[in-house]
Amino acid sequence: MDPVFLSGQLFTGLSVASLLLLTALGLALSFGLMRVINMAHGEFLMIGGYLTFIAAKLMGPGFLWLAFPLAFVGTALLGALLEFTVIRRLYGRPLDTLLATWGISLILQQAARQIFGSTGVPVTAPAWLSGAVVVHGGVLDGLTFPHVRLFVIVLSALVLGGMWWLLNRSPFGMHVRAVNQNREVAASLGVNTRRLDMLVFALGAGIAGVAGVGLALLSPVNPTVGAAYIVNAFLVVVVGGVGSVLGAGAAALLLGFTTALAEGLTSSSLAQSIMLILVVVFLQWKPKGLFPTQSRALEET
Amino acid sequence: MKKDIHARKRHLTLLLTLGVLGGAALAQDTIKVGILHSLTGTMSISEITVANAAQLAVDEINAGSGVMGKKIMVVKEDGASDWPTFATKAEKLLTQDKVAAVFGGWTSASRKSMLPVFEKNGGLLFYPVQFEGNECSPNIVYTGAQPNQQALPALDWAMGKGYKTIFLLGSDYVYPRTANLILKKHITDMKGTLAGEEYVPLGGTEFSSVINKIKAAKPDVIINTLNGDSNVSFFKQYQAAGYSAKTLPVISFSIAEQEAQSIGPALLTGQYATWNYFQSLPNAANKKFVAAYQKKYGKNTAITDPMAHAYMDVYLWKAAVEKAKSFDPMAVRKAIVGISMDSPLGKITVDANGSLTQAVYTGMSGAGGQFKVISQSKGVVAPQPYDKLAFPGKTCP
Amino acid sequence: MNRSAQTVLIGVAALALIFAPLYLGAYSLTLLGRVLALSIAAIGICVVWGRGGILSLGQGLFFGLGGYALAMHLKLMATAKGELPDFMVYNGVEALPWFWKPFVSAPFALLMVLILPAAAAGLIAWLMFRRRITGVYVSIITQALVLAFVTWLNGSQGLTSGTNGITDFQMFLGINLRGESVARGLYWVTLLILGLCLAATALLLRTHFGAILTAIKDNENRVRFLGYNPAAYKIAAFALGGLLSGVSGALYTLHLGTISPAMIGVTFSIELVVWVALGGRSSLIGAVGGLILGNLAKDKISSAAPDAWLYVMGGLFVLVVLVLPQGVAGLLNHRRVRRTVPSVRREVKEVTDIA
Amino acid sequence: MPEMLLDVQGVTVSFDGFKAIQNLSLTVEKGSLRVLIGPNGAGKSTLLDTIIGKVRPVSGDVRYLGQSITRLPEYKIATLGICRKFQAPGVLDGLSVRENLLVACKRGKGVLASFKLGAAASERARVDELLSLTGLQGKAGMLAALLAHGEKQWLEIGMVVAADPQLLLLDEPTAGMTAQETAQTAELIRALAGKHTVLVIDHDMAFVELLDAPITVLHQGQVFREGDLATLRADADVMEIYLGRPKETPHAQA
Repeated sequence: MDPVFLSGQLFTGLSVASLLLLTALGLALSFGLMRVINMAHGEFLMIGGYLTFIAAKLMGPGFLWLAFPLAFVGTALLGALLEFTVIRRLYGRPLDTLLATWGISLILQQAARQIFGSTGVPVTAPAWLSGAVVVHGGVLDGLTFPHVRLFVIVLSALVLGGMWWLLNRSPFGMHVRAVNQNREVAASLGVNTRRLDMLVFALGAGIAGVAGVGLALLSPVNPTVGAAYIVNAFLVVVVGGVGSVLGAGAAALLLGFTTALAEGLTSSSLAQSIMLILVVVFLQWKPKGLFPTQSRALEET
Repeated sequence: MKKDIHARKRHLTLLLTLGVLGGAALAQDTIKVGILHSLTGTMSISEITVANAAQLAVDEINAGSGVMGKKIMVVKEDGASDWPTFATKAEKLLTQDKVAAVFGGWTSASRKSMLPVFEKNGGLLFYPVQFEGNECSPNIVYTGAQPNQQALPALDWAMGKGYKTIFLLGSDYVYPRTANLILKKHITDMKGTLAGEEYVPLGGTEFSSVINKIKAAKPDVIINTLNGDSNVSFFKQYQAAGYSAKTLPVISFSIAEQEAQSIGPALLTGQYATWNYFQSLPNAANKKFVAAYQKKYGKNTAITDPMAHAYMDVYLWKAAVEKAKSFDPMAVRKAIVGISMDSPLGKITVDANGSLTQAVYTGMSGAGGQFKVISQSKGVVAPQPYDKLAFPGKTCP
Repeated sequence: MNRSAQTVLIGVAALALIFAPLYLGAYSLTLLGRVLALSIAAIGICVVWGRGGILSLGQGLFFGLGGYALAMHLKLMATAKGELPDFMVYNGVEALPWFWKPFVSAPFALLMVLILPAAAAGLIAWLMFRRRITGVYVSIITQALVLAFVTWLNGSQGLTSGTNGITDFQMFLGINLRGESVARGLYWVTLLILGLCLAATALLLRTHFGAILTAIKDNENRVRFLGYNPAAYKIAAFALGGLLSGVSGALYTLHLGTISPAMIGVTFSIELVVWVALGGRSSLIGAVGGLILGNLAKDKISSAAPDAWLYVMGGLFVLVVLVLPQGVAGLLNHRRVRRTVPSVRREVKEVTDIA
Repeated sequence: MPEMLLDVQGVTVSFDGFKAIQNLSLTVEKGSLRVLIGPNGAGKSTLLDTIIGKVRPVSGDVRYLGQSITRLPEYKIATLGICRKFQAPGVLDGLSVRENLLVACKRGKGVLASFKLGAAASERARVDELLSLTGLQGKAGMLAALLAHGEKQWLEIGMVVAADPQLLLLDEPTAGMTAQETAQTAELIRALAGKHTVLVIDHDMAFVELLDAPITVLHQGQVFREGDLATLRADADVMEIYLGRPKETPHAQA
């Protein structure tokens, strides 16, 4: 096979993985740690996209520097509001969170439709991101690495690293893990579990908002864009092992490269079915994902 | 007496159906028509404006003398981007509202699901969107382009420009698959080369592999039948990969002015589209249509080919009713053949097979999402529902 | 509401349904018939989710298998002998694919309407429950499977007619489907099948099987260590749910005259579940009623105010989950309201389990 | 030589490197009553988990009536005649008390056998017998979820007995019971021994005393001592492992 095509597909794998990871990281928090099946996660991505559009309207070409904080804060606030009004009442009923957040996703979609119109809004990558790194000469002559793709790869790595640090090295993360292991004990040790729940959910939403900025550079921004990502995002979390941030990273890479391979060998359309079936087969082999979180004390029923 | 039955009915059914509304008595001086498009869901992006265009025509006719002395009353239904809903609502329009005609549908799937309903109930549907052909229902007036009125002229144009090596890219559904099947036959017939063919799932947003394949195939031109917002992703990623209209042009069949706006005109500059209508057409009927639409729905609203077809469809129906001197759908369908009028698309004539003889334009995308016509068919093109090369021997009954 | 009032209400509703063709207009009857066909799937969801505690977001897959099995037969019936279905011709397919061939036979197709969905559901369930995949994993996997199925259908246009779906039917069992009195007949047949499915399922849930299913939902380990194999019971329940979905899909296809991938996708599958939740997931009548009323309301409200509809529907879901976790039926039936207590607690355990 | 019912041979169970049970061997004679005690974390519950197949050992073998059951699926182990009462009451909340007992005493456990309305006369009689044994006659139609904690314990004991196993494993059966209920439970368990083989875990020394049976002390995943209560009370080492850390009340479930 043509070495340029082959390395191009490898880069595709990495690129697809970075998008999967970006869209899944917020879920790794809300689903992985809190067991909230947030079907409105896709809509947080969408809102991130619209906030990017607003930032571009306000700022012009340098909009990205405004878009990230705006998208993060905007979606995080919305997430906090949701947690406070709905999610809070549903802890311990994961399947019910699914239904309620599905309802919320419908409302958010319709709201976006009425505010911004059902036609998508244009967001174009700034000039400094619109070029590409091109290999000249040698066997890989013509191999192209678009700046936007590189940017999204770096972005997802940064978000992954940031989340890992936050959960595993910061005092906040210690509290999160403590609550995750034993809510009552953590509460009795003075952790404000209610506030922490809200923060974790808001953080997950905020990360989705940031992901939305990245997506806006490569995908449409319209009321229904979230639906295109939500199923795959859940699969990343499940394959990675629920509750494991690094697992999500590994799963995104696995799914990304599998997709790129399948797309390279067959067609894009068939590749999606193949990927979904492979995930189901994979879960046969490892039902708890790549990095299962093991616990013994809580197994008893 | 009738009222009594209705009251009793309601009493009983309330329990089960949240109150089914009985058909209200028709006033003598109105005639009902249905507008059935997706007002919600993924297809609403395209269909709301098409419904608006039909409504505009109705409003204009009502502001004048109406149709055979009757005002048109519109029953608007939402297909909700969901094909069974289209069938259900079509059934409602025909059996409950008893509309004289329905203007609606966008996707082939929605049309296919409505078709049996119209045939069963003897209704008449005006379908305003370009499609893959291979269908010829006596209950449908197909005004959008047949493949020989969009895809094939585009191929001719590309070949004429010296673009002989062609890559076919589409969403994975019936129109792209069928259009490309036809195109492939003609590419071979015209001694061109098929560089590659690729389909992405409907709504797909990831084109990295596709672009990589295009790069390896080294085509002269891409013929693009992607649907809806997949175009946004494709052109964003296409540009990011370093392509532009100069390095590798794309001819699209599903990108009109409105889609161009949402993709972002900068990404499309210099790319091509083929339609029977562009907003920039200079004829008088079009100027009037554009002005009226923008007055009603906003100054900078983009006007597209399906909108122009939907607008014109209402006038076509009016002309046919007046010719038939009847609102009976089958009489109207019979009378509509041969009707000719000056429309925003230019001069059109209804063929015996229920499709239009109309002109074909190729436009180049410029600033503001508008297309500049750079080529047009010699005169009008008669519709061919069945391509002779791809489906020999098939004709309309 | 007490038991006798409930019985009276159900009796009145049943009578109103039986005599509906005598007083409903053509469109209302068509709509009601379609919704009744759909509601058979709700019975399956009630068994699988309400009683078994397994939330499948992939019921559309089984619904679709039933629908396509019948549609393939109807399409062949509408195609002249020796010719190919029109969509195959337009996709360059030259010979009838092998898996289409037996569907010429009506008995075979009807058998497949039952077997295909049940077998697919059984297989999927076997794969999942054998490996003790539970809870939200099941939901996500089933959702992925329905998406994979729909994508495959869309992509295999020459075999399945892709997005357009299979449409344009003429005859079934010698009856012209476009005939005058077919609508009424089909309505009554649908109602009869719905009634039979309801009665059979109600009976089944009263057997020891129903008790074990509830027991597994409450405390799978306890049941396992009493010597039962919970996986076998869950597989059986899931297959039954698939079977009912398949029957529903076939009837719905007959009503609508078409089946297409968009009809059976992720959104459809979630909506099914949501209406069942609204009516009451653990009550058969609640589940069926919820689906019927929900879909009728959808038809009415979305016509009257399409923009408001999504707000209404979205808001309804949130409210039901927050205020009526056992749906409307939960409000009406005390015994089942009490059932919510343990099931909530169980889910809490499940959460901490995995955390 | 008395027949061995259960023979645990050098079993080691590891959780992520932590060895909850280390090379533990234990035999239980048919028809005997045996009490397992030990401080928290000694591996008592893990041992029961291993016997019923909930936890799989990394090495060693569990043999039951001479047959290795180490790799059998849990439900098959149960059908061989091993039944366990869990620490937290494991009743079936959504079923009535009567249904709970019926589920436990059904002989056919397969799916096909379950498609049956009602119960056989013999099963009904057995359920009635158990209802009176557990004192729950008055609440037969009540949902198990609505029972008081002690009643749930009794119900679960009733279920375990209903299953009519050869080997009964009881994990803290008296947790949450009043002194009087505890005494009744002890009496019941002693009545069961002989016909059944019973292995009981408990913290409550008063209860253990009432059982009046040979005791095995577990400590750090191994058998520490075996003997009767009086001997063990006199054993300084046993006292130390108990006193070394404060004796805990049965801990609440997470």
